[in-house]
Amino acid sequence: MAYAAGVDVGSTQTKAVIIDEQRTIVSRALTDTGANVIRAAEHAFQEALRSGDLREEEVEYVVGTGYGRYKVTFGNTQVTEISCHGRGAVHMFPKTRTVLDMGGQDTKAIRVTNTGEIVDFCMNDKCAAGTGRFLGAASSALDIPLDQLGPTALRGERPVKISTTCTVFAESEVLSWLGKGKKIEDILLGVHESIGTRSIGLLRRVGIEDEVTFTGGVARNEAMVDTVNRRCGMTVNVGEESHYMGALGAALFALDRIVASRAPAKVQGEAS
Amino acid sequence: MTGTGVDHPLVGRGNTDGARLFREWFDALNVAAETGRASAYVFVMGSFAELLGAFDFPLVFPEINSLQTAVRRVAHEYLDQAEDYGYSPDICGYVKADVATQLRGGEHPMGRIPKPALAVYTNACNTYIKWAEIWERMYKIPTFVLDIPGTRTAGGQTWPGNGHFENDRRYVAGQLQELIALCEQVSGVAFDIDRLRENLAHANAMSVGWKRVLDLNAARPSVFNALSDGTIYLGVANGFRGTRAGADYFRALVEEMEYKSANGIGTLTDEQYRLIFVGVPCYPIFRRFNELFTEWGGTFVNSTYLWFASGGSNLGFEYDLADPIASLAEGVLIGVRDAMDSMFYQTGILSQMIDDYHADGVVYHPIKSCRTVSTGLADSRRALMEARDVASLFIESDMMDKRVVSEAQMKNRVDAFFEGLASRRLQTAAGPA
Amino acid sequence: MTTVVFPEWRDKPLDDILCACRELLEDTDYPTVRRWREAGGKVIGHFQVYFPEEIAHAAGALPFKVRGASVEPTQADSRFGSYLCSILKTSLELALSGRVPLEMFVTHPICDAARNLAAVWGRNFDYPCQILYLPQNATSAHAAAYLHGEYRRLTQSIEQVTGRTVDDEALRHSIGVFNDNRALLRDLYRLKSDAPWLVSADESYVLVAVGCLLPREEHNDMLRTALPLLAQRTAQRRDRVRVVLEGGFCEQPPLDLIRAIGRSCYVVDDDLLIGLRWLTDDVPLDGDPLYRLADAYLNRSSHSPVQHDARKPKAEMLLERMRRANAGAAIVMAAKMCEPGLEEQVVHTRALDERNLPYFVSEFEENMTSFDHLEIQLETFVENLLFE
Amino acid sequence: MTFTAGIDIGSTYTKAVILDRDLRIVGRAMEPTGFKLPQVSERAFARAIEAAGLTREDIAYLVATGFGRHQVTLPDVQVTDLTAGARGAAYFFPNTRTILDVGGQTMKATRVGDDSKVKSFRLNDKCAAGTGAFLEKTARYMGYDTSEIGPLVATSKTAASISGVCAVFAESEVINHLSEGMAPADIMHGAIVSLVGRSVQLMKRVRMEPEFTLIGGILRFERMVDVVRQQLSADVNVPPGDLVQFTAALGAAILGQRRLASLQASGAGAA
Repeated sequence: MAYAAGVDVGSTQTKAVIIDEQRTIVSRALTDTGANVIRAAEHAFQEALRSGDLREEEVEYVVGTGYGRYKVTFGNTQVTEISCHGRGAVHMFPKTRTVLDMGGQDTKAIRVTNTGEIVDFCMNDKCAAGTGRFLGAASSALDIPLDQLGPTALRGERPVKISTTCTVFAESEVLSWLGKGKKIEDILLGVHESIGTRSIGLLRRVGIEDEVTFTGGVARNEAMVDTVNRRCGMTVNVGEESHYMGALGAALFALDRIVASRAPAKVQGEAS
Repeated sequence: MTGTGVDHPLVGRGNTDGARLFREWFDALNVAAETGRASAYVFVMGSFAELLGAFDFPLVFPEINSLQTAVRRVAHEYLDQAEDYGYSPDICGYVKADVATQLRGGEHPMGRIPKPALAVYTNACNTYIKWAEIWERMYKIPTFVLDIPGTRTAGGQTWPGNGHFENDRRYVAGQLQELIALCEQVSGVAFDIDRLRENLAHANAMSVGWKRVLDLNAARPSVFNALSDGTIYLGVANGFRGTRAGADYFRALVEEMEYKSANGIGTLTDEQYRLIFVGVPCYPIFRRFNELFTEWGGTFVNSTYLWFASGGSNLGFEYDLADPIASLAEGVLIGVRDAMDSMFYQTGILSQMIDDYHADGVVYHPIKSCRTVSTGLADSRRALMEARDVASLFIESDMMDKRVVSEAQMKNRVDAFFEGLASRRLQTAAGPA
Repeated sequence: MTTVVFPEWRDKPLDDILCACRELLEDTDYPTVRRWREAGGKVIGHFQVYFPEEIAHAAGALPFKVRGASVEPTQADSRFGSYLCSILKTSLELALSGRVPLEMFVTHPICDAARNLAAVWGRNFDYPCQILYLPQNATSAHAAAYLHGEYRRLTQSIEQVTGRTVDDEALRHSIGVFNDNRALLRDLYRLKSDAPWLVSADESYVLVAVGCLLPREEHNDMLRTALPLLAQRTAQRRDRVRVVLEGGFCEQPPLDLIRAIGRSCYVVDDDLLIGLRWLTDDVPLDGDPLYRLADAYLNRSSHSPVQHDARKPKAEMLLERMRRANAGAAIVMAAKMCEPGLEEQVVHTRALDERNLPYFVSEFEENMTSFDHLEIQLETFVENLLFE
Repeated sequence: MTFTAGIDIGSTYTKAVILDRDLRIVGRAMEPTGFKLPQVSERAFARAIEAAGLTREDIAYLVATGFGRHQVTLPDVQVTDLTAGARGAAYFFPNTRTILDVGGQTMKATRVGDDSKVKSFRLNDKCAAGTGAFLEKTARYMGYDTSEIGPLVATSKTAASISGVCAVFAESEVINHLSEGMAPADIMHGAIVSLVGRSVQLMKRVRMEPEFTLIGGILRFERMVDVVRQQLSADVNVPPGDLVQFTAALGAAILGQRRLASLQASGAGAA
């Protein structure tokens, strides 16, 4: 029995996923990336091995992805998180044609084929405006834990207009609304709306095609999902594994390589 | 950057000669500056080199000076100086690098740049107009904007013989007469139509050669990289337009490219993917940017930059030497419109080019500095993607300002783009499932 | 066509008129345009800055000034890149979102972004989308003849859209209507300059700006009613700095920003919506009206950062405007990402520095909602002019 | 009735200063700002009066400044912290011509005349790459507390290059540096150099002239001052000790004295 692993080194968190030949997830792990990227990658991988009760040599192939993908020193190859999120999303929701991934410092819109190949993608270019980090700023400004932002925002009725594009300044703008006596619910709803607007802009660039799957850590935020649903005019897929989607995709690519290595003919034409 | 393993005197000659000519050109400018010889400032989209050459003006292309500061990795010093002077970080980096060059009395990594006695430009880029106003104020020199009415509406391109075109030609020809009078006045040289004729003849030769070179790159493997090598050829096309040296260079370049295509000699890159580039190169990391693609076996077979920045030489247009002024007006109209109207019909041309050059993908590189080439690229890309099943990549950065060039971000996108191309290829290899 | 599209102000006291204008200006459903269409009228959209609206008017259409809006460009965003002014996106958004249906769109190359807008617009809509190439070589002996020809071409394409031919009489009539309008606007600006305490910056702005949304006859009626009422006001003069506001030729600052400026300064002249006031005196009604219009554009026109004319050196134009309005300071604004506007800022601030004239320089965006940043700077500017 | 007060309601702290007619500081107080601006300014004011051993009636004129100046109920007049900061800086260093004020959220450069009136000023645009927040994010990212930044960079010899296009994007640069084994101290140093680079650019925008005076919370980091000196290749003034925190409040109180003088001259009572 061969196993494949994917390690997704993001700017804030590092995730590892191990799958078996049936493509079922046998274990996963999550750790903060922190200062030492290489150690974070190893740590996440070892965690996954432990919780899957596996030995390192049982894992035949490891694919690194995410910003720190080249820091996955034990990885056999690297694949960008763009490809991985596309692949993972289609694996979880086979009808997926558009993927919205909202991460720490960038938001990606990805259009994929029925087999998870990338047709087109767009990302925020200029700065981190309107990324998941925006929520982090709001949470520290209002001193509300991240997982409470969504529920609170859902109680909002009249969203305030967040005009700043700078993720860091979001903090002070949130405070100034508070100073003007706005309800926290409405401020948070405003924050979600402003992120929603930007991500829909990206989605439109690649073209919003049914079904849309929402991945990345932020996908666990109900209010964000609700905003995206309203803006897309459809119900987007959100999986339990949303924040593991990149690592899962990487693991699937790893399994491909294992299979390919058994049938050499298929490797032809692959450029990497 | 090219020249291949093949050891033949022809191969790579265009790059060596091009580099040499380019260097000689700047040396001449340096001499002009040292001897206090005033020059004519012109722009790549409609330089009137054929006409100005007839008045012995040394030609200065501020756009090329500016991009050279980026290629030589000192652009940020020039940009900072202009921004300290008051120019916004959001405006054209070419303008700012030139302002700094002027403030430094012409000091430039390629040598000293002479002051302008005259600036001649078109409305092909409206920023040209604001730019020239700066010299107007700095040096109190005459500047002449030759107003070129572009195409008025999509699908409304007009050609010689068409009534509207002939009206525009009359308008342009009329302005050319005014320009000639101004040149005589500034240079003290009397206009000699036979010298113009001679320059037009050289321009014709260059134009024919340039088009041939571009066409030859449809070969597999492609005979030059449109982004790296192409930019060298472009330098000559601008700096030596309307001169014998320029004409000879392109004759020789045709010879080289014909030899390479006849013998199946390509670029250094092991050609896996044929790409078309849309926009302006990323000069702050010029070499590295190209490597991000060649590392994956991607090579650029053509580039919109090679059309709009060559003043229409790409069209193979030939002046009618029997009627120089009217024909110059015609050439200017056709050439400049080819650049300024691109947003109208770019999609169609790209679609055609995908077939002619067997391209696997299109790389869009809109930049902060230039609204002329960047505004609407996202929309024309959308149109192309609807019309054609072709991979495309959209990365924004700048051609001068490394503050908005994040290599890490860029590599991430380029890698994903090639991962997509690779899996596309596997799909087609696997055939219809 | 005799439809009344803006009755809300009629037979109302001044404050209600101003309120009606403000509401119309801030209504992103464009009720006046809707009413005009419901009555069967055609609408010709033209992008800022200058457009010979007389021609569209003479052809029986409503010339609609496309000048951005305070809407989220959720659809237009995907048509453009990151480094672009807001007005271009929100203008296209108006059309993409169906807020303002048009029969024809005309842009003119005041900047490279605005020129490309015609192609983008044309790819998204199937009605005629054109570029009007106004001459950038204003001093050429051939400019007038060329522009005359362009106006003739424009007239023909507008005739095709409205199905009504434009004869000289109709055109002269329209020129008359617009002459009246420009005269009334000049009166308003004279009042701004002579007695700024009688009309605040934002009040004067809304009175002018609704002109972009109305048949000029209605705008004229409203101004004829409002101007005397303003003059009769009894507000008293305050201790404020007299400033000229420069930088509103294309993208418009949000009304709240203009109000904020008006709170601390007397804005005695500006270039807001300069396109409506481009022609600085009456267009003669004799001779070939199209030629008269062309000649007026070249020889009886205001300055702006987006027209090149050696006879109008930019810095001198601002200083002249300040002299005429007897202003002691200038507010030099520019829209974010606006190439010509930002370049002009340098010219202006340098010229003001040389003459040691106080100025306040800043960037704005039509959709900005928080002004803390700007108000701090504005207050600092004023404090240091007034105190001690 | 010759005392004036200045209250500076900043985004993090609210400060109050009481001056006598000879511009001697007779009392001052500082409070964390929080959300209830009127209350906090009241509290700071009361404590400053108490410290001065005075009563409310002794204060003839009160000037408010800082971002919360309009939310305060007490004052006779409000001025911005640029105007107040300029007066405060001139109080410490009369020859000040250019002032750099770097706070957590904003960065301000001001050029003043010999009358210490503001001649020209610039604020950073709405991007955090040029503010103290940029430093704090970088530190936090490497697992250091804001208070540790100073000591940390003190140990650095060379500065890592950080372009700082965006405070958040900068993190990916930090990741790279760290994984290339670069010392956190040098990375922090690099962040400071990049921040100072932006400040100096802002100072050039106001056509800076010496003497230069630095104010604002950022002065917690001694290294920052050194780097500014290096990049300006000129000396810079820094207000003494913790008084730097009170620069704007002090300037406000000084303006109060000026106003009071002219009011009493014109025979009118306090406005």
